[in-house]
Amino acid sequence: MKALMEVQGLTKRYGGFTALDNVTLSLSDDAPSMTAVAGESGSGKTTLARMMLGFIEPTQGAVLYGGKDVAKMSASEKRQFRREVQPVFQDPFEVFNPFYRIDHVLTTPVKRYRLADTDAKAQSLIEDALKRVGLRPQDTLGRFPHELSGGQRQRVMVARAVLLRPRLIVADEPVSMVDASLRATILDELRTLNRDLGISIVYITHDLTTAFQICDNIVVLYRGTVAEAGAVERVIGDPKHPYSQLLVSSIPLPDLDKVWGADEIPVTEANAARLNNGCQFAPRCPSVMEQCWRAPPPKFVPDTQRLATCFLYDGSAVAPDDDVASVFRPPETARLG
Amino acid sequence: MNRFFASLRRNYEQGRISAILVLGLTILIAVVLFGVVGSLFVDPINATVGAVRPRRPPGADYFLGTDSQGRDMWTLLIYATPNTLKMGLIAGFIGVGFGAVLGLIAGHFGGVADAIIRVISDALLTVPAIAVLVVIAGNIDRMSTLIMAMVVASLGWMFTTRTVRAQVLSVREKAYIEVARVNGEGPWEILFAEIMPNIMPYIVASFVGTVSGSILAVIGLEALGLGALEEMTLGNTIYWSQQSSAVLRGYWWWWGPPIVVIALIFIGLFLTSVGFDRFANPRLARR
Amino acid sequence: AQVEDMPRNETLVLTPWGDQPAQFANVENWHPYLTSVTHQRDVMQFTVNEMLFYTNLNTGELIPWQAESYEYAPDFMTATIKLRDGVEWSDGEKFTAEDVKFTLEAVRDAPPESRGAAAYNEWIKDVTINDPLNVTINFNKAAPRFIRDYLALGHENHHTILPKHIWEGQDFATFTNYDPDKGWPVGTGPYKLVLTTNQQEIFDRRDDWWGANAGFQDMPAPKRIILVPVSSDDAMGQLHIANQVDGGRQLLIGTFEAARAQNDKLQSWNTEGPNWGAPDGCDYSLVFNMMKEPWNDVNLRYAINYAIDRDALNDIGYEGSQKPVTYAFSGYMAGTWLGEGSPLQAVLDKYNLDDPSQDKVDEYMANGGYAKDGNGLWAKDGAPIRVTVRTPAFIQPILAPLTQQLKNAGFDAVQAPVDDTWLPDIQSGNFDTMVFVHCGSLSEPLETLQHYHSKFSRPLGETIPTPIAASRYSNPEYDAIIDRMDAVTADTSPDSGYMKDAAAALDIALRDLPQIDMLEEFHVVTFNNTYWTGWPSAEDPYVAPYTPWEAFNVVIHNLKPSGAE
Amino acid sequence: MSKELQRYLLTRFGQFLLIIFVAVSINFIIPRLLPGDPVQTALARLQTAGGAQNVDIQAVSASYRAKYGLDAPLIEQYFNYWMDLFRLDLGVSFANFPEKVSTMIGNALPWSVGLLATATLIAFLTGSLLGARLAWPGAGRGIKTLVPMMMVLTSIPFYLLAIILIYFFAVVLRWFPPAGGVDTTRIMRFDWETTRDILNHALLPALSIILGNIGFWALGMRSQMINVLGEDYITFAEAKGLPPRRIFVWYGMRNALLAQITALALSLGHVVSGAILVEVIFNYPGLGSLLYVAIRGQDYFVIQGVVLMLIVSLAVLLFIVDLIYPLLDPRIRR
Amino acid sequence: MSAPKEVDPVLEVTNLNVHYDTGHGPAKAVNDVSISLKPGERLGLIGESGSGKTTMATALMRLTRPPGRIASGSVMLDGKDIMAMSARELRETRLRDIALIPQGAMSSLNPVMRLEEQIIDAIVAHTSGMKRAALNARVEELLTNVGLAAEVARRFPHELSGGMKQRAAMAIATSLSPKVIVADEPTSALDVVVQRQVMQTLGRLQDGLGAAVVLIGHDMGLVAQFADRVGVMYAGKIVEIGPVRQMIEAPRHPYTRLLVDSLPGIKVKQALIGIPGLPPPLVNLPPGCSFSPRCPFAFERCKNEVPQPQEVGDRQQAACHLYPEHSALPPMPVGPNDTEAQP
Ligand SMILES: Nc1ncnc2c1ncn2[C@@H]1O[C@H](COP(=O)(O)OP(=O)(O)OP(=O)(O)O)[C@@H](O)[C@H]1O
Ligand SMILES: Nc1ncnc2c1ncn2[C@@H]1O[C@H](COP(=O)(O)OP(=O)(O)OP(=O)(O)O)[C@@H](O)[C@H]1O
Ligand SMILES: [Mg+2]
Ligand SMILES: [Mg+2]
Repeated sequence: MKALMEVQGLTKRYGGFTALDNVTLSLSDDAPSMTAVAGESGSGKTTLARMMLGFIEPTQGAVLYGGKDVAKMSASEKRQFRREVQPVFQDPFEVFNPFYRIDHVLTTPVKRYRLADTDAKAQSLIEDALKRVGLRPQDTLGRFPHELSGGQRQRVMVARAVLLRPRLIVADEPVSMVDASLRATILDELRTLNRDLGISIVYITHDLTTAFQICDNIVVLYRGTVAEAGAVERVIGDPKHPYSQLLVSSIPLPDLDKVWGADEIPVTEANAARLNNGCQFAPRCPSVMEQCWRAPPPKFVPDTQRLATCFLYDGSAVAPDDDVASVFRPPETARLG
Repeated sequence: MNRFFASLRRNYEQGRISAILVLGLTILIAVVLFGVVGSLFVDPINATVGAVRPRRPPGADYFLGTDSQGRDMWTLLIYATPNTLKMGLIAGFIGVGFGAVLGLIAGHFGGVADAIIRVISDALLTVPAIAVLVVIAGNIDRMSTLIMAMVVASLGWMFTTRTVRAQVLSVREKAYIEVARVNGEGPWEILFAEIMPNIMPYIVASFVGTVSGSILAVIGLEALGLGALEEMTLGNTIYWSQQSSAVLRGYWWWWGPPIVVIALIFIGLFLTSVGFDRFANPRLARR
Repeated sequence: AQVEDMPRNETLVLTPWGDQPAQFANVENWHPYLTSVTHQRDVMQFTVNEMLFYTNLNTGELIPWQAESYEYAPDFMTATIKLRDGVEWSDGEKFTAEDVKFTLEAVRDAPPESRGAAAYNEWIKDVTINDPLNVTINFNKAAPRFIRDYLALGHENHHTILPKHIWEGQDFATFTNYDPDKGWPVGTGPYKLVLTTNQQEIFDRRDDWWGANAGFQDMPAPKRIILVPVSSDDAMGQLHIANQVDGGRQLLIGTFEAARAQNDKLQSWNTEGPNWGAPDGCDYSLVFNMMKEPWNDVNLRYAINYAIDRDALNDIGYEGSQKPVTYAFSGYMAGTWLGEGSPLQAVLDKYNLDDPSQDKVDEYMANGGYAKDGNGLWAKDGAPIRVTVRTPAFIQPILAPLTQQLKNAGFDAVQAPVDDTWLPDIQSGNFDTMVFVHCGSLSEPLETLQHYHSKFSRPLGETIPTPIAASRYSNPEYDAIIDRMDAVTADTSPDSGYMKDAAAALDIALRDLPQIDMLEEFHVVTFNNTYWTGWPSAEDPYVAPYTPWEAFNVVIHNLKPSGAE
Repeated sequence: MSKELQRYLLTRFGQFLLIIFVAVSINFIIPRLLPGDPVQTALARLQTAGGAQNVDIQAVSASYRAKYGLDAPLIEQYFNYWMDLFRLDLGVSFANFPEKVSTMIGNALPWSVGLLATATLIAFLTGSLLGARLAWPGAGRGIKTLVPMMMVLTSIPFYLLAIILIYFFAVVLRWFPPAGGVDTTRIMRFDWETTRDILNHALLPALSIILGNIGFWALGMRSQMINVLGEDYITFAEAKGLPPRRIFVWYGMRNALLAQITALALSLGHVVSGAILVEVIFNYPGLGSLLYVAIRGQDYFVIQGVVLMLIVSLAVLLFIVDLIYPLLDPRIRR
Repeated sequence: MSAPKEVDPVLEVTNLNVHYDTGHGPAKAVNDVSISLKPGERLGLIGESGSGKTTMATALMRLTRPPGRIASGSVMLDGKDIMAMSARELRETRLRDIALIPQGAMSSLNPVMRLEEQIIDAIVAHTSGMKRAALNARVEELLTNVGLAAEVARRFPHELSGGMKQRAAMAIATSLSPKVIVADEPTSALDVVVQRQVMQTLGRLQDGLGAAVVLIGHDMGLVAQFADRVGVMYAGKIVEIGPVRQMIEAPRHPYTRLLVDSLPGIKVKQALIGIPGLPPPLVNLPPGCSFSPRCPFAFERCKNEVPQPQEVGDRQQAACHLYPEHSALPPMPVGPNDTEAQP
């Protein structure tokens, strides 16, 4: 398997605090995939995304793009990388410089990456990209960001990424600030990009329902470590790790037959002080065992297409290498066309 | 240009351009016109030493009386006002230009540049202008309004640096800066094309503040007799009236009119800066 | 020590002369010979200290005080002073010839920065005591003017006798002469220091003063003298209006008039303006650096002279309170040897320098080979003549009008910033032109005339010994006349040889015009009659009216309570 | 004390020392950049004192030079300068030799601090209160008219205000003494009479500073307060049914004042240099007058000493603000 | 639990209008809204961003601030009209009778006061004569009620996590056992686990106090999990209101229907369908039904006539011209996902 991007043993520390701890994940180049990264607030999702985008440097480990370490790239390699790996940010307002019209974020990459040699070509490129995300160029161009709705703004940002025809889009909570009704539309567009243009997408979210709907695989992070990973049907449909279980059972569904667990979740973290080297989830875990405090659990593979870092599955096979992608299922190319 | 007017209109409609700003600018323009237009109607000779009978109260011959050096106060005022404004503006431009660039660099690039700029600006913040002026005054054979303006500017940039730096730090964290990076913009382009336009209101507000601070400092130094005494300025007029004990003698027309003009300049600048404050801080505009 | 309150009408409040910081410095140092400690000229001289003699500069009359008389030997190589009997120090010790000998020799041997040390070292060989009340000074060379100049004139910073029993064995350079427990400073004057702070120096009357006991003088009327600092003309005016001071710092004429309008008890020397003030022996002159091009050109100097309108300078700079002059002979005793029939007056009249005229400017400039350039400025070989008008701060009022007059006459004149570099520059010759205060004759013409003697002149770059020789003028012919005059006492009768020499010297001085004298300085000394009367004035000129001059002690003894509550 | 707090304090202290170092070095250089010879200049003023014309200039300047350590190489002078500073020795005044500069400053300081700092604080407090009231909805008519008047007064530099005040209250009306720190004949004691006399003299200068500054603080406070009043916690405080006064003071002003503290420190530090003219105009015996006279007389070490005072006091004030800021704003206390 | 039936409403809002004055005229952020709430009832209000939920919540307590103003309407709380109260009465009523859990709990606590002071402030403003010790005990009790340790009382807001702040605000809101609690998106910034914890706490408190709750949110799932009755807001109006099950299973208003449809589940993968178009600008509402430009069923009448709320089922009301002609919502027409989609 040829890898598009490899995240190798990635660790990030802020001062003494470990935001991300030894995460390995490779994205296949053969079949453009959609991978979700989920987890509670502060679990290290954004940290991971920013390292994948080359915005911050890892404390340990490396991000390889096309086999090259992003941190050690030459200027021209970096340019290439910049162009091929594009972000979509969470807040659809902050991504626009209020001083400029919408056009600014679209024309700049065309100019900087010399995507077109004539103005007309540039114009048609931009209009194409906008149409692709369901925006009408004549209604969109020439406006100031605050004149557009949140949904429209987010679509412009997707259009911006489309324009560059990247190989990988890292979308950090792209819809958490967008209304429920628009959310669907935007995610649908991301999925279309993946299918139609073959762009790999890393979708970062704490919303498991949308992850379930659009992604092939998911990585659940807890305090910087991988709790569970694998195909979405597996991980969300039948979570194994106590944390994923908690997450899934906490999803508020507009489904009156599926009520929230009546059991209240313990609020205070008893024994938090005991934790030093063991499983990060141990203090909150309802099925915590003695060994959980001692050492971090390895990546067990309780059944196919998933792994869970939990001693409950002691005895199952352990993932052959550290790479969580090893248990991923191939993308549903079948649905194409 | 179109964009400028569009944004002007938008700002006006959003209540960001207030009556206060308009009033402030009007006063300032009136003061400038007083100097510019006034000079068409008076003979500059009357503002030279010994040109008219000294120490005359206001009357038919001398509209605002004459001073102890035999100068016509009205003429003097007309020539002094633009000179004083000029010093403020020059100091404002130099101070804010310098201060803003340093603030931008310190905020944007951080690290060593930031540390150096911060320590120097904080240290200079503690040095009183008088100390520097004494040195400069001693080192040149003739004080001029231009030099005064430079001296004041040399100590008037630190506040701008502080504000601009703080603003850059907050703007720098905005997501659109990262967007600019992935859009292929370089660090300087980001600084000047992405960051700077957004802190322009602060720079402008800081300019107004620096201009009035500079005028205050210039007049203060002049009133201490440290100015360019040969040139006609409002501060020098105050100095000479102090030298001649004009207050005690009840010769209000020596110190009264310059004080009124100075006050008008300050009120104008002050209202303008309040107006710009609302501009830079939309929350204020709503009240 | 506890200081009691004293009614205002028994207290005399004075300020130092000139602008002072609003705080006194060195308040615990009462050494009268330290140049930088100004207590002597500010207050000590009319409270704690007295002098051997004073002089009424208005008349030339000698006022013996601690001494009764002095007498020169015919060759002027010695002088003998007879002390008054009954003079006592404030600690009860007798004032004797020992003290005089000690003081004169101590000053002679003092470090150079001490007041008078250089002069004493030049003139005094030693001092011999004849008896306790009789002392003879032996000079190094003929010194016909020494006693008058240093011990009798009663003019600023001349000298007081120190109590030997206190000063002997002290280090003259560092002794502070202050110890309230021991009653220091000790002097023969009727006042003792009771409080010295940065805000006030307070002296209370000492009722065991020798003068009253010996029947020499009545006790002075003020029971307390307070010296307070004052930093500006304005402030002084305000203090006068509020009756918070009785005298001291002079006022500007305008301030004086304004203050008098609010307080009719204020007086100056004269009863009418604008010449309210009294002369002080100095004038304002424009000095040329004779060692520099083009200032060594007499045509240029004359042209500048005729560009100057002294009346206008007086009017604009000083509101008419000064007096136009063409040479530095002061208004004091000059009256006795100038005027109708005086050979000196004839010379002044002959040159008639106070005659502003653009024609004469043009004429002299043409003579000198100057022409006006494209900007209408006088120039030679295309280079305009830049006249930099520099002054010390205390002559600043003249700066603007003088510059303007020169500009009007076609000179490229500029005002220099007012700071204190002017004197070092004078000393080293690093200047072109300078407005300076030229202090000349209080008594005889020689006092002024000697200033152009080449013994004070030095080549450019070398320091001149006295700033009065700023022009660095030198002329052997002139020197010879001055040397002649220096060896004899002044005989100011019109036909004397002395006066003939004086006229000859003056003629040379005005012919060469190394400096242009412009205005005689008249200070509007201001006294307040609210609590104290009896101040000296033109109507009652018993002594010169300046507090920094030693003879002000005589004023203290002439004051009378006004009777005001 | 937490590790973070310790580190915060240490960093701040380091910065403080660095700033002092730079500023003090600038202060060392400043007079040395003056043209001419400081000793000659010092002698100049002696000579104008009259009578000293027969002092031997050469000898005196040599002896002064040695006395003030000005014959040493620059780097050595710099070193000595620091050594002297540690001994609190600021040198001597040329103009008032052998008076110590530290003594002169010590004498002037209480007057300046008493007058200027008090007046600045009063202006700060009343101005802030007024500004806060102005931002508060439903501000009374009185305040709405009072504050603009204050703004106009603020627009006049306060030394000019001093001139006007003197003219009306001391010259025309004669309600207050126009000059000085106390009556000339007052014997200073710790009693009511003296205190009243001092206050009486301080009133006009203080008033000119207060009137000249109040509007500045009012305006700053107003805009801070408007910001604060837009915060959610104010709405929530209202929703809690708190009395308006409580909200005004503890939720509004308390937060709005935070932003004003640094400005206060800066202005306290600049009080002396800013108020030189006020002191000069009122003949007030403070640092301002001292500096003024020293500048006019180019009294080398006195200028240096006073400026040093200003620099250090401002740096110290800023440092203190840094130190107490965490106490005022718990958010910084991390 | 379900609401008791024939009891007088504790809160009755009639024809409430709240406008923001803008440069272009008034923005009708709350437009003729009437709702009533029985004691102990849980009412959910959902609607997309900008539909006027917060405006409504603040207006209920008369906390509306310029440029907003309450143009008309009444809010009867237990028989007393909040809109007509004196300032003093109003102050006493707030918190004691009706309490707010603000939208931004993150920023609703005074950053410079310790939590306990902020709680005590609230209590002291309404009761007199309580001793410090009693107050402290009460603070502890309140914090325990919301699941916070007593030690938290000594902390400053920035030392609390988002969930803790939200609970703290809840503790303050329930400190005087109010009759009505208005909770404005109390969990929108929290992740699901914490969200659930907080909502469960709120539910427990409500049970204990017997207070009525208005829960505002934009997440249908969350509201469905909590409320008995749900109202849907669109452009300042309540377009449909009814018991929660009916609203999800048989929505009558096209907007409600589209909203429910846009919610993804986790059972089967399905097409994600959003609602095309944008809400209208509040200063310039279309003449007829505000939703008509986006409505797949819109017909001529919708563009001219403002629909009034009408009964469309058991205790279910909708403001839509489809009724009473239709008895249920017709099947969705399938059209391109386009802004200008028309039936
Ligand atoms: N620059 C930084 N300095 C210090 N700590 C940081 C920094 N950035 C992130 N952290 C910490 O690292 C942890 C992980 O942060 P991250 O932003 O990656 O979380 P996240 O999963 O994206 O959370 P959210 O869902 O809130 O966006 C958090 O505890 C955060 O406080
Ligand atoms: N101060 C204001 N000035 C003008 N318009 C305002 C103001 N505050 C709110 N609005 C407008 O009123 C409408 C309703 O706002 P409101 O905050 O009540 O919405 P919301 O439903 O609570 O939205 P959200 O889900 O984002 O909290 C919005 O369109 C908003 O633009
Ligand atoms: Mg994140
Ligand atoms: Mg809201």
